[in-house]
Amino acid sequence: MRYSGFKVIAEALTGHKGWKPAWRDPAPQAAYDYIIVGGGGHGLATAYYLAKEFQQARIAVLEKGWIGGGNVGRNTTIVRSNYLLDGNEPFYEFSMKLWEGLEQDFNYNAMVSQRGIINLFHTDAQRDAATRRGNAMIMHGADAELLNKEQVRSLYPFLNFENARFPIKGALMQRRGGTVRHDAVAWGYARGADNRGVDIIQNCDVTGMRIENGRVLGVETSRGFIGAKKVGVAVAGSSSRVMAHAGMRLPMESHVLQAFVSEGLKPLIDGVITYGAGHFYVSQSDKGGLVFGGDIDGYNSYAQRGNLPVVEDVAEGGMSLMPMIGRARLLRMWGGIMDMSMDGSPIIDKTDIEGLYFNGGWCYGGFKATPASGWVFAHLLAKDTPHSTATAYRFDRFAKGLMIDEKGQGAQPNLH
Amino acid sequence: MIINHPLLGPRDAQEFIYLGDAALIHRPDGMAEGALERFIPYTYLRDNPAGSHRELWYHEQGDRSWLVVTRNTTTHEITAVEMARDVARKEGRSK
Amino acid sequence: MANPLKPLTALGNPTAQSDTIGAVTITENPDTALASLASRLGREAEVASLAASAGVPLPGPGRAETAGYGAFWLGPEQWMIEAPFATHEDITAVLKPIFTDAASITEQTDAWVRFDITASDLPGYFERLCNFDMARATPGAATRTVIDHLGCYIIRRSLTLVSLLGPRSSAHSLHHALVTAARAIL
Amino acid sequence: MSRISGGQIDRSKTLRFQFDGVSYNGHPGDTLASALLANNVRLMGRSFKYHRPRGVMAAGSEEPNAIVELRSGARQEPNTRATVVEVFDGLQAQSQNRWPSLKFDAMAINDRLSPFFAAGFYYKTFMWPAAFWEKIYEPIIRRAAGLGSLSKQDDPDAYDKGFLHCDLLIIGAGPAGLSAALTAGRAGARVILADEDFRMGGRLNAETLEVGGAAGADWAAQSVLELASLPNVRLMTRTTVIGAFDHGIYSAVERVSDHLAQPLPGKPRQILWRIYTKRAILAAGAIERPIAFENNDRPGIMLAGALRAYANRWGVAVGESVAVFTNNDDGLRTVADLKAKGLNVTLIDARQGDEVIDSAGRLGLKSITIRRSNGRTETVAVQALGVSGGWNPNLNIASNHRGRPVWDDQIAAFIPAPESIAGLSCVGAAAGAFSTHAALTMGATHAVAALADLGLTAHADAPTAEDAPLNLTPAWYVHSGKGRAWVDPQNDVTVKDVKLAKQEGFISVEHLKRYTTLGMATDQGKTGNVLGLAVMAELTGKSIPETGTTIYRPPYTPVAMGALGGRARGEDFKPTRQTPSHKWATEQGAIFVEVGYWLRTQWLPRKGETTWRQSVDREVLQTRRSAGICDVTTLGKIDIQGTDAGLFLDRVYANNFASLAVGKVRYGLMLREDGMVMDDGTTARMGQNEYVMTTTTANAVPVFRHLEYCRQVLWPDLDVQLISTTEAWAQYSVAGPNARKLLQKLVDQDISDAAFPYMACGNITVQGTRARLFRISFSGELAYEIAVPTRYGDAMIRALVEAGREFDAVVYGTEALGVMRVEKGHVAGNELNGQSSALNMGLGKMVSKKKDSIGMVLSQRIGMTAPDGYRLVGVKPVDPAQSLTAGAHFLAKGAEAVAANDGGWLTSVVYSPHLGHSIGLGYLKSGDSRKGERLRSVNLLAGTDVEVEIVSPHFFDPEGERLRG
Repeated sequence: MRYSGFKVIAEALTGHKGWKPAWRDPAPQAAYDYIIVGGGGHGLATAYYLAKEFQQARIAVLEKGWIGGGNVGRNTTIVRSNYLLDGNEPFYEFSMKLWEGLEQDFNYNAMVSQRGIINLFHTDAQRDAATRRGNAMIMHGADAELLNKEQVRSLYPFLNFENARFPIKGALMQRRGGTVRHDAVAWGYARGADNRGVDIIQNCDVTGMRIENGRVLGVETSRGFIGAKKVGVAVAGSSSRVMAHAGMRLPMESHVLQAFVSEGLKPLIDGVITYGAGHFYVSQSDKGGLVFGGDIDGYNSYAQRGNLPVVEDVAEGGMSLMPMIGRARLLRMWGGIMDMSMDGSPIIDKTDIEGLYFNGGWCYGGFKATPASGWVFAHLLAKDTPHSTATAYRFDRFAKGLMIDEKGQGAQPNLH
Repeated sequence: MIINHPLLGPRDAQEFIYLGDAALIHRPDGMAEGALERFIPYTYLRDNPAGSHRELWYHEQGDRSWLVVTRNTTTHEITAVEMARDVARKEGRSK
Repeated sequence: MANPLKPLTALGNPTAQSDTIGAVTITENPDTALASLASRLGREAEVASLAASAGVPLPGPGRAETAGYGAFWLGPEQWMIEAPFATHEDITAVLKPIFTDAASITEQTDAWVRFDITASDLPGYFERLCNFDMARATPGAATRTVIDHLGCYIIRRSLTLVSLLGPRSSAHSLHHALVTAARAIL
Repeated sequence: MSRISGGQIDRSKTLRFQFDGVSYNGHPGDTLASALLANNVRLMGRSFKYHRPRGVMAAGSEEPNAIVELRSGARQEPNTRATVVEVFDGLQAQSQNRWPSLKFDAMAINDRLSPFFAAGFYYKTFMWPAAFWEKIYEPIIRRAAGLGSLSKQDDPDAYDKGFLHCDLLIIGAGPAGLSAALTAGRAGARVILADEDFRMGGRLNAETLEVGGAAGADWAAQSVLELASLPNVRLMTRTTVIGAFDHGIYSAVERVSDHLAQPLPGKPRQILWRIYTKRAILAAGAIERPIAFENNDRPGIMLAGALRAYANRWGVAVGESVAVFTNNDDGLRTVADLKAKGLNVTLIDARQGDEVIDSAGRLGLKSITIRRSNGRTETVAVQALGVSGGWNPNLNIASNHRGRPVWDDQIAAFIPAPESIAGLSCVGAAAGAFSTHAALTMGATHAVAALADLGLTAHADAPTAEDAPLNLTPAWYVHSGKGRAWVDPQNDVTVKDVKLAKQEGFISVEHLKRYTTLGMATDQGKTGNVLGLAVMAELTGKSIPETGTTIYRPPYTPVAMGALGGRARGEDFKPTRQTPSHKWATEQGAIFVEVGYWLRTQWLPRKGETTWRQSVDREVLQTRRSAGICDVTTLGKIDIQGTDAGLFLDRVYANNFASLAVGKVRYGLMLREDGMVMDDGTTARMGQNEYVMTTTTANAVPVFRHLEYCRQVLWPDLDVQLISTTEAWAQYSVAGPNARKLLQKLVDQDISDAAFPYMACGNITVQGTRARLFRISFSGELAYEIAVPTRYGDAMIRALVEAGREFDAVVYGTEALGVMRVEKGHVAGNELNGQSSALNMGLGKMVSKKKDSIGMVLSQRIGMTAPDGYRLVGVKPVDPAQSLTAGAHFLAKGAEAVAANDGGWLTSVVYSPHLGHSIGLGYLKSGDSRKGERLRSVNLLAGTDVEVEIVSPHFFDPEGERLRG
């Protein structure tokens, strides 16, 4: 069923009787050509592009809970392509271009909204780094602008320009950055994939992998064995757990990242603001809530909940940057499990096991990457060669000393 | 979280800095044959279990002891806290 | 020789500053010399006996003591030794001969600003400052804590007197925090 | 008349307040909601989506409808529940999310168009043409969305944080909580009793029930008096426990000043408490839930328990003719109490098959339509309707650790799973035990058990009280009628929306919630969630527990950002570290710059200098010409002692240190285990087993942590002791041809080149004061760093300046320091970026392969040793008149500005007054073999494109003759 304004009106006048389920609820078949493990944004996008762009095939997405229940449903909805390093920027810019045509492509309004993102800087060294980054972005085909203090003030006059401990000196801006309605991304891809025959199987936990002489034959699940020619794993925070079924250890730790939303407020903040002197970034949703976040809690966790110190750290950053939010109320906090890699950048690669492919290590940059991640992972699964924008996302980069370390923090996941 | 420091008793985890898997204790010998092959997994690969995890915490806002904390990563329950120096010695580290 | 250098207190004055807000009095104390003392590996027993004979207390974790010298525990086999500044300005020169090469001794006098705090309700005051259970802290309790992002040592000298040692370069920030909290409980 | 007899308000005092500009009277003890109801005001707000007229639904913090903007100006406080606001003299409140007025809200058109605004409609449209989303649709949606508004002014109030410790935290001071507190308090335990209300007693204040023969409210007051007399008990009213965190840590917000016009001087508005507990008891009571029927959202329709509470606690009759629609005996209690107050009460008991099927009254309830079990329908004129669909245990906090509540058929509600949070037990209504007797006894016995865990003995003895069962027959929504029946009133989620979600496959509770926004409003579904779940269960033919449950995340009620931020705002965001010369520099009018928490002198303008460049050029030139003084105290200093200290340094530094002689200093390069450069600095050997290491300002703390890691975790048997001495010493650099002459005037020892050669160090005295001297140079000049105990730092800078007068010595700041280090090609922050190896920095040869050191092995990986990798180079503009920009990238002449042609970037740029032009350092691919090459330095952000020549990074005195002079 195709969605449209006309359809909405027609249904409204006929009591909404005609709406069909957004996706089917099929029972798993005995075998598929491709099994995607993980019904999150990346897994669903992979299935969608695999079916739409690459080939007609029997494809299933296996989700242990309900689709979109992972990080795609618990993030701060920011999209941007303001990366520094050659290994990353082409990929994220590819993702940004996919965002820009996404809704018409999958016929679902995910509210892709390019209201601009600014990263504030507070020292000369930060300004120099922003200049280096902005130039790298433009050379990779992205947009970037360096704003001075007054330009920042004209955008956001309520920031603390008066008595700030770390005065605002300017910002790096990407006007094409913005936010996307996160749940809608999962649902849109799920619906689009389902329309193209992909079986989306919920409440189906992968409990093992059947591997014989170096080749994957399928997966053991809570709903029985399901055969597959190729298995692609895209399970973010559960990566280590799932890949352990294949006997693999990963360059990865799982950490909790908390995010927060305030009560609904009349429009205050148009775009996305990232503080350069504290752990705080914020945007305002179309519903009116201030959506904000900060740093990860910093210890390995699968608990999907965090602790107070980070909550307070984020609020301190927010109050220092924009003291006008003092009387806004924090409504809800939640935690997502981040697949924090050893250099802060993802891995999209084959494994040593034939037919087994891996996609993970997104740290807390996974949401903005969703479309490109799905596309390039589908490309890898279908063609067995990496997509041109993802050639650096290899397992062996650590052995070779080719880390993609945007923050320059080295082999410590909780610092990325 | 609360870390029950072997010498100081219960302390808020906020006083500590987290490093990671206590397997880092077993640093390979850089002068040995094939050191590179050993350093790569040592530096980059982790078990990352959902469950009991032995991990290194540093009491930066305290007595500057490094501790080995055994903590469940799904419940955050802490079942053991030891001085990292004692653990390292017990596990064969010396000079 | 020209005029000797004139010292300033951590708050930047020739003499110590004292502020009384309600029942709280915060007094800067520049008159204590400090040195850290750490046993060399395997010399712990030796250090203990040398300390005992020299009147240098070596209290256990979380504790402070005063014998001839004052001292509080810093970490495993490491203590902070206190002595009157007037007589011990060069405190390491005094301590090193006592402990010879059995201990590592380092001057710490000016690494810290010390505030002596008296209050009728010390627990009610400190609960606004740091995560330290003053109500359960007996005289002689000493520990590291954090006040407004600053790592401090807190020593309960008596039921009404607490010494707070904070990083000297942040003396003004720490003092500001102490005064602000005192006003808040007026 | 809406005030009736009784209640816990002080009628002897009258308070004036305003709502939407109209003045009303209230009394101490009133909430804004009770006072407005007492003034016959039922309309208090509008719903989020359809802008339906709304009034009070509840009498507590679960209120979804009566939310207002409180106060004005910078203190304006959006989305405030009228049901928890204490009336004070001069209180101002405005209705919100309506235009032009509450009575006539133009946006109410949405209600007429509601069929078009069904759940999730926006996912299906607004997609064509693509450009219209940002330009047209979204701006309209954003303007329409949101509830109240912020002032956009800085919050003028202060907030505090604090830390509390106790044996037992009791959350909620109703009968169960009070009983637990009395039991534990009498036993001498350290107890904290916290309640969000300004009056303890919980439901007892709203009931006519008896406890121990006395009126319940009186028993509560007596109990509070006794508890207040116990020194081991802390009573905290106006204090909401917002969440349970790990290991017995709870967080609470105390509203110190919200019941006042504004905080008293020096006092915070609120305090965020972090409570460290050994055990905790959740006695948060239960929250009543509605039964959904057509038009069940009109002002005047509220929860039956709330209707009763307004009558009993606040002496307010919402109307003279009222009705009660219930499926349980608690509803009958409302009937009885209201009748006793002399009101006409109509009972609709769902258990008899009677139902309310519709209501009328646009801005306030006028009548309800009832269908009796015999099918007869009647319309009854009432001003208020109390609805009771049963009670949900208030298990919010107990599910903070994501433990799933379990279903209890007896009360048709979820109760907390046992041990859902370690150390927390739930009692009374919060545990599903609804009678007063059960609350009192359970509170006492659980307190006894909690204390027993801690080795304390207590005795449970609870007073007598009613022990009536609820006798509930589940009834969730009235099936008749095509109209809308509200499940989540604030977000306008109706039974129809739940049906549509089911029809479209959004059946999982999380999908239902996200698709319809059920439970996402400011009340977080406290009244609506279970109802929505029940509707979905019925539609899917599953049981409610099979359908699922929603667990609650902190905070229990929304918390002001200010409270979470505390005092850390503005200049107090982080501490400020001052250098020993700060006082002197301030007197001199120095310009300061933030370096981490430090404030350092950036430059020192002299009279007549109008630009920073004039000052910095002068500082550089005069230093190189004669002498310059710089405060370098901020560099980290770590005292390293022990018989293995030398060996230790060999392990943590990439270059050799074992051979360093006593009295000598050496430059050290420190790597991370991944082979990248972590930090650099000098280490001086002050004695046989005594070293002083310096680190960069930025890395002082991480390096110290790393050294402790190496000595405790990696090599536990090395005899090494560490302590930071960064703050203990005031350290000044004295550089320039006259540095020695200048210093010699102050120090008591001979520092001639023979006595104190390049890279020497030692203990000396300055006019009798103990000092340390290091002959090291960052500027490339003959230079020393001299350190005195910090208290003499101020005197020392003054002495140096005085001694330097005859040489016209300058004091220079970080800018001049930066110029001189770039002129010398020394790496600093912009090059030490964590992404660079020793090889990148041109220091590859320093990494010794003859010994094992941190990072040595991994620095040999092929990717890090490739010849086409980045190398540090010097850069100068071909045309000296042109200036360079740090961050600009290198491109070959004629090359297009695309990534494929990107050769590297400029890391640091300064103006060299000696060379008379801009110079820079940069990382260039294969840079070490490209000296003399001409490239372009391009900054696309500013549109600049400068032809540059690649040169040696050593712009000034490359042979280093000056520093040995």
